[in-house]
Amino acid sequence: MLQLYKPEDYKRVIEAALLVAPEPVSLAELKKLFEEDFDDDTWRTLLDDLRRDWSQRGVELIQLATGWRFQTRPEYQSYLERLKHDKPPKYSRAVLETLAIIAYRQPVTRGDIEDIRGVAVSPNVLKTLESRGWIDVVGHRDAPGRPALHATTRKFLDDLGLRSLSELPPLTEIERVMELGNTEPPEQEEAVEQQA
Amino acid sequence: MLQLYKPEDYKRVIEAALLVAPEPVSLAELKKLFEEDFDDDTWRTLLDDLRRDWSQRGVELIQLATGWRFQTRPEYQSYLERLKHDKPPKYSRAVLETLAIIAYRQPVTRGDIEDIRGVAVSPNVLKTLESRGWIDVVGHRDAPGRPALHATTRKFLDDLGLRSLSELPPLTEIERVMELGNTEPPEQEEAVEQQA
Amino acid sequence: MHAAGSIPIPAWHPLPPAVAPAPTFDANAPHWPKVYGESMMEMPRDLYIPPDALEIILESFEGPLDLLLYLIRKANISVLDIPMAPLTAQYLKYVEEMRQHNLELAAEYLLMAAMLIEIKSRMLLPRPPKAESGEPEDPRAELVRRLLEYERMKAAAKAIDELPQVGRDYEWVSVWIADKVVERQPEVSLNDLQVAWLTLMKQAKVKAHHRVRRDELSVREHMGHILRRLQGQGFVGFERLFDVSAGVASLVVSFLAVLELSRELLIEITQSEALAPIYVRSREFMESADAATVQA
Repeated sequence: MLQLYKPEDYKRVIEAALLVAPEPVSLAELKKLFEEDFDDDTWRTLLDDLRRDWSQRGVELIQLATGWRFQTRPEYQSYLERLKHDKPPKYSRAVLETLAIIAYRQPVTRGDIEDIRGVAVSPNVLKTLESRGWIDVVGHRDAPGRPALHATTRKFLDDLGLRSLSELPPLTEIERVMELGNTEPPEQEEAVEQQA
Repeated sequence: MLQLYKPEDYKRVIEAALLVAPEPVSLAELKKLFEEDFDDDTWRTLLDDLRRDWSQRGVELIQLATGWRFQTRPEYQSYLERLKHDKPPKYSRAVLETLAIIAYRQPVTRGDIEDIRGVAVSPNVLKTLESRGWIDVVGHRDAPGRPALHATTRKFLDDLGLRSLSELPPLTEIERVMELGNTEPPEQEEAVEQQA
Repeated sequence: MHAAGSIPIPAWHPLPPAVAPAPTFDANAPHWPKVYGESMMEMPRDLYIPPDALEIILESFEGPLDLLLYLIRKANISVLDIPMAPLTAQYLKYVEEMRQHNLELAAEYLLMAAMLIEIKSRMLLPRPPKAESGEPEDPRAELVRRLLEYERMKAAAKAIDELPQVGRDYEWVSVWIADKVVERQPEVSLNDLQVAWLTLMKQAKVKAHHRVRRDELSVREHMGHILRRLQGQGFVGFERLFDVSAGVASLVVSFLAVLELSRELLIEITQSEALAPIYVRSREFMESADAATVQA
């Protein structure tokens, strides 16, 4: 077994572990790498150091909701695309609007989504998001038919490079307009409750 | 789009492409990365250079029949394994029972094992234990066919953290457990005594 | 399906959004609502749409709310103070056009038409003040709330789509683990062995000779040691089978092992005469040696 002496040696192990990990690795997971018990500050130093090592490359070390992971910098994508065999999916407005409603108003039922969009939601739209692993069913509303409640997943955050839902783009601009207008009834939740 | 000027810039793109590739990338594929037509020597220099960049790390750039890829160095394996989520492989019941019989009744022939287990013992079972270095043939019984006598090895004791076979869980204890379980007919002890 | 190029669009008419081929997100699409308050393009006096384009236009809207927002933003009117009469008229004109062309009209469009007519008529009636606030309730409130919420979600959808997305804007690193080099071996615990034995005994209904005691085990261990030592050798001096330094207990166990091996006919013990050195050899070796002699 490879012996580790210097911080550099430990960093190489962490680097290798993060380069091969199929998903983000949490600090708790990373700690399993060594028998030694480093405190969080030491870990932070090691990881920050590692991040600096990569600062001039096409790949960067980033921290996501579920942990640390290496990913390519967006500037390199136009090159990397040339080696890709299948293009990433481009989602329809229906899919994106449904996703936005689930992301910002979760947990929501299909009825809630239809209420906001003003049209029926095709089952395919939800299926598309589900098969991408971005939404799932987190429960059922205690209402007739016990409709499923949809919410976004960890993977959604990870895939969009967000650490939490609070990092979603804020809705402020339109809200400011609403306040100015002041016609808006403040109890915006009402409609949802009526439907439930 | 990121502009590339120096060889270093091109190397960074190749590095990123190889780090994200799900399988080895051939030189022909790599050439798609750039509009410029570099000759094979230039490519060789870039790739050799890149390989040198990685020579002191836990991951190395190697050339396979199908192309280039980054992979971990074997010395790092024991660390990386600690992060693996999949459960370690398990031996089949046949293997475990055979091992138990050899451990407690050694030296035994395959016939002995079959007598106790009541079923034929596949040669694979013994081969599995032999290739693990846990059992070996210590002789042959002076009987028709001169069957091999199997016994456990020092490695078996070492791997299980035992100093000697006498540190194996005593069977009396196992029998007590069985009696507690009450699956066994109570006359079992009698039979033992009669036979003894 | 109409090809976009075949639609006769009068020169004065702003290009309907529908002409965009796929209903994908395009920030530059004309129907995309601009931030509220920003001045809009020239407002069409008449919302006439060439009949051939209707179907495509209908498809380009995500529903009646989307269509209404388009009409409102195009007309550069405040969503917070919608002139119900003209808006309803324009909306109904669309719906009527669609019906005339036998386009399959989603129920939502008709429902919205009914809602608009209802709001319009309520606007004409004197409104009783609300009990709590004393202010009259605006019949448009619910419609405005829905329009704003939908518009907010439309903007949010666009914002989400603009976030860097794995597989589209960047890739995750996945380096091959060279773990074929060292095969991962199953782990076996003492408990596994115990359980295996237990299962065996339960199944076999236990035969007496399976009973193995602790001391017997060490005898069996020594039997293995001795057989290994004799392997491939001829006669070995009896005393060489014992390690004097290992202590009395070990000597006794070794001696028992030799006796047991002899009893099980695994070794042969010979002595040419009384008090002469005792030699031990594996019967296995004896047989192969004999065989060799015969062959020679």
